[in-house]
Amino acid sequence: MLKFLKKVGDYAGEAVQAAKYIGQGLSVTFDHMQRRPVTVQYPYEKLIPSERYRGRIHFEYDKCIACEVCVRVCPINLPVVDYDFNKATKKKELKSYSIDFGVCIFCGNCVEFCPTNCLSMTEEYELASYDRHDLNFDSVALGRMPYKVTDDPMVTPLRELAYLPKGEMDPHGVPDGERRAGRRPEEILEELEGAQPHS
Amino acid sequence: MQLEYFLTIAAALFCIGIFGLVTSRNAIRVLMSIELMLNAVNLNLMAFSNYLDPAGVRGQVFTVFVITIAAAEAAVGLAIVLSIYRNRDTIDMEQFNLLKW
Amino acid sequence: MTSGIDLQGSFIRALIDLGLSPGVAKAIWIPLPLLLMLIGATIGVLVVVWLERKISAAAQQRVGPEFAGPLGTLQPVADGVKLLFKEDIIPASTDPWLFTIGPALVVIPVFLSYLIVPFGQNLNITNLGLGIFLWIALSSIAPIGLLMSGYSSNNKYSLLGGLRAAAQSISYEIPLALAVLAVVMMSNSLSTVDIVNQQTGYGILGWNLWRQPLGFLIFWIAALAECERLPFDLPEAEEELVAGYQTEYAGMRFALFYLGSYVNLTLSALLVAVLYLGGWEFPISIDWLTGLAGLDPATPWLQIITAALGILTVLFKTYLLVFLAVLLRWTVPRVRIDQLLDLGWKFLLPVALANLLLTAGLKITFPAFFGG
Amino acid sequence: MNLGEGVQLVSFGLLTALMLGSALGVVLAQSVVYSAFLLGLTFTGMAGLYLLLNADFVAAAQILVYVGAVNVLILFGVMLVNKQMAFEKVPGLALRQATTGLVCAGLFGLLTTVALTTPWMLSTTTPAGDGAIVAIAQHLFSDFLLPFEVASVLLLMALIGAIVLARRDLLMDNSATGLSDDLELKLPERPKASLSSGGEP
Repeated sequence: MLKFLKKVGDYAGEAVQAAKYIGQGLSVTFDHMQRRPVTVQYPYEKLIPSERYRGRIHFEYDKCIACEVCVRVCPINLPVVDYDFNKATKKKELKSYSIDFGVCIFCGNCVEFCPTNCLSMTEEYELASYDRHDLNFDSVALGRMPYKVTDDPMVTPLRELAYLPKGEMDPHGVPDGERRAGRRPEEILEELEGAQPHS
Repeated sequence: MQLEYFLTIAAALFCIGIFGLVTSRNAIRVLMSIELMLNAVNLNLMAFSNYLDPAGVRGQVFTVFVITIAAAEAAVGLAIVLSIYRNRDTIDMEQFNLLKW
Repeated sequence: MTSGIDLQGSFIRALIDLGLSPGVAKAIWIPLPLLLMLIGATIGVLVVVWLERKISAAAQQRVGPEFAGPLGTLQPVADGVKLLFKEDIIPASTDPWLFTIGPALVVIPVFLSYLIVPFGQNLNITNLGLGIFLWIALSSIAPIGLLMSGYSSNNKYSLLGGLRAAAQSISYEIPLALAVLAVVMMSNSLSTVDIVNQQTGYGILGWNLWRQPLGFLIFWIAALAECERLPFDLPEAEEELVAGYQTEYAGMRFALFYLGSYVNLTLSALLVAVLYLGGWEFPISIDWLTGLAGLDPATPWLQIITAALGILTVLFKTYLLVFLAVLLRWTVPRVRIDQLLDLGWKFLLPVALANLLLTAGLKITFPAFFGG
Repeated sequence: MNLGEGVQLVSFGLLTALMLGSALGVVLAQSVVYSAFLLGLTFTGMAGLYLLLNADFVAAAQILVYVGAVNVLILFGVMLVNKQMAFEKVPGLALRQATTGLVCAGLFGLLTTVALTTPWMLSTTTPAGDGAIVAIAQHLFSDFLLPFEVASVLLLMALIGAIVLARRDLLMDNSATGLSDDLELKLPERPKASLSSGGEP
């Protein structure tokens, strides 16, 4: 009997505990309601990608020496490099170059390893198309200059949280020239150089 | 609107129930037929309650009892049908001859 | 206790004064409250849908609907219009009759249940003696419609969803009815008006919430489960069952399910307000206030103010409860089906029975506080 | 005849047609699922007839218990044993059905004659109406107390019996040690797969 009563008591205790936890959860949810919404009204407003953003890859045809390093460092050997070997000059001549962005994982290895810097990351991320074969960019498509969010007259560019001025939480209505919080990369670089002038 | 109308309807429902009870080969339909018969009886009780004993409502009390029993009957009946189905893999009334020699 | 404003009486009297016979006057009156309630319920649903989307958005640090109308208030209307104009699809190997009747069977009982919701002493469609029992009876029809649409969709997810919905509905009907029974026992009447009247007179202190805290919790949990709201939305759990019994539905038929679920939520919140939160009773007793001000409660303008305040109070309580339901939705994770049935049969049912026994005991011991 | 009586008569006719039609459907429909849904319609029509007989409490109870519980239970049963199969042919089935039909028709005739010829002692007191709930409760706790208690015991028995019957067989091996203090009703159930394979352990 006593054992049974203890069981009932334990069960009731657990029920109360559960109710307490649900109450705590409710208070957390309720607390979220007074936070600032993080919504970006996408087609009308766009976030400015950061400097290191790894978007669509830009390719400069004339710089390429068809060394195929990009293919070797690519995790899936994605870039397609087509060249002829010119016997006279003993150099490879690039015929075509393409990357399929439906398969690319945007790891940036090819950009990192390219000996002539003919590959670079852009801040372009809107690659949607009606046909997945359109995602296979040839050297012409890869060579197009990326569009910039800040240049589009239809779009209100918004700064990301890390790029807002000090104390500012809402990207709306922040003037363009306003300085971001913290030091800029070039300032850090300058400081470093100033600290070690001999190296 | 007379007592006889309701009694006739109840009789018709009862006869439909009996017909279904005897002719159905699906065990679940037999259960449904039993429910129909119980409902016919209920209708009789309610009609008598309204026309012969409107103040005492004894017929209604009895109907409440019948509804209670019908719920119990349906639960047990379905449990039996389910266990027969598990054992014999059919719900054909003609195949339920376990107790026949 | 004021009888409050009597719309029906004054309307019929006005028509009789116009030279109509009493029978005709009554016949003209009958459809009016029904129509009003239908419109009211639909508008209530629009408001609830908007609130749900806005509160959900706020809880997730989003904005929510914003462009359709001021603050997105027209968004539910836009949704409804979209569903109305969508193509009416009946998938090939379904059973077209059952497929069509199913959603209607889910919605109609819910709307019928509005018959018994009181907004004031005389501000309801009918003051049935059957009252709250009618709601319990009507709400038990819905699982048939769910089973019907689940079966007729000819889709395993639909069938599983329908069976789950029926099992859940039946399991939680019992604690729900037991919780209601405890309230009914205290007020000696099934009529919703009597239940509210029994709570009036002492402002917030007289509400059933203080006398039936356990019953309130049981009722609210069971009502959420009956509405298939989120901690208990297993019949349409999208991670496991695609959309349960709604999987094959589109357009108008889907809109019926959608409407039904939100009307049901509003109705449950209304009934919680009526059963446990004093219905149209203001937190401070109006009778006491008017007595303090030395006003006659029969003054016409005072009666109108009281009636309007009553309606507003009911609505405020209802939407507060809806708010709580939405908040719960984003707080509590979905339970598993066995946990759901465990909660219903092994926790709520014994607790509801104990609550009923306790109420009966208290009623005999303290008849003054627990309705002699 | 005034307005109210006309409405009553029309709704009586409609409800009767609905109820008898769906009852016939229950018995004659080809698919069991249809008959199960039609059964719900029959129950609803019956509740409507109860309303016409001034018994709104019993009508609501009818909806709650029959439509909400019994019919859903039957539907569950139909869907749990949902096996598409044609029954084996049995000789003389048509003859049996015809005989049953005749007997039923005869029984209907008999019952109708009795109902129509018996001089009923109609009471003229006004029906209890809304007071019926109170009257029923008073009956239940005074002169019908014993049946009430017996019915509750029966319901409990039916509840336990239905669970025991419908449950899969229990594996009793580990309970053979005898009744200990901690014995809970947590005996492991035999998994369903071993049942369908037909092997007896």
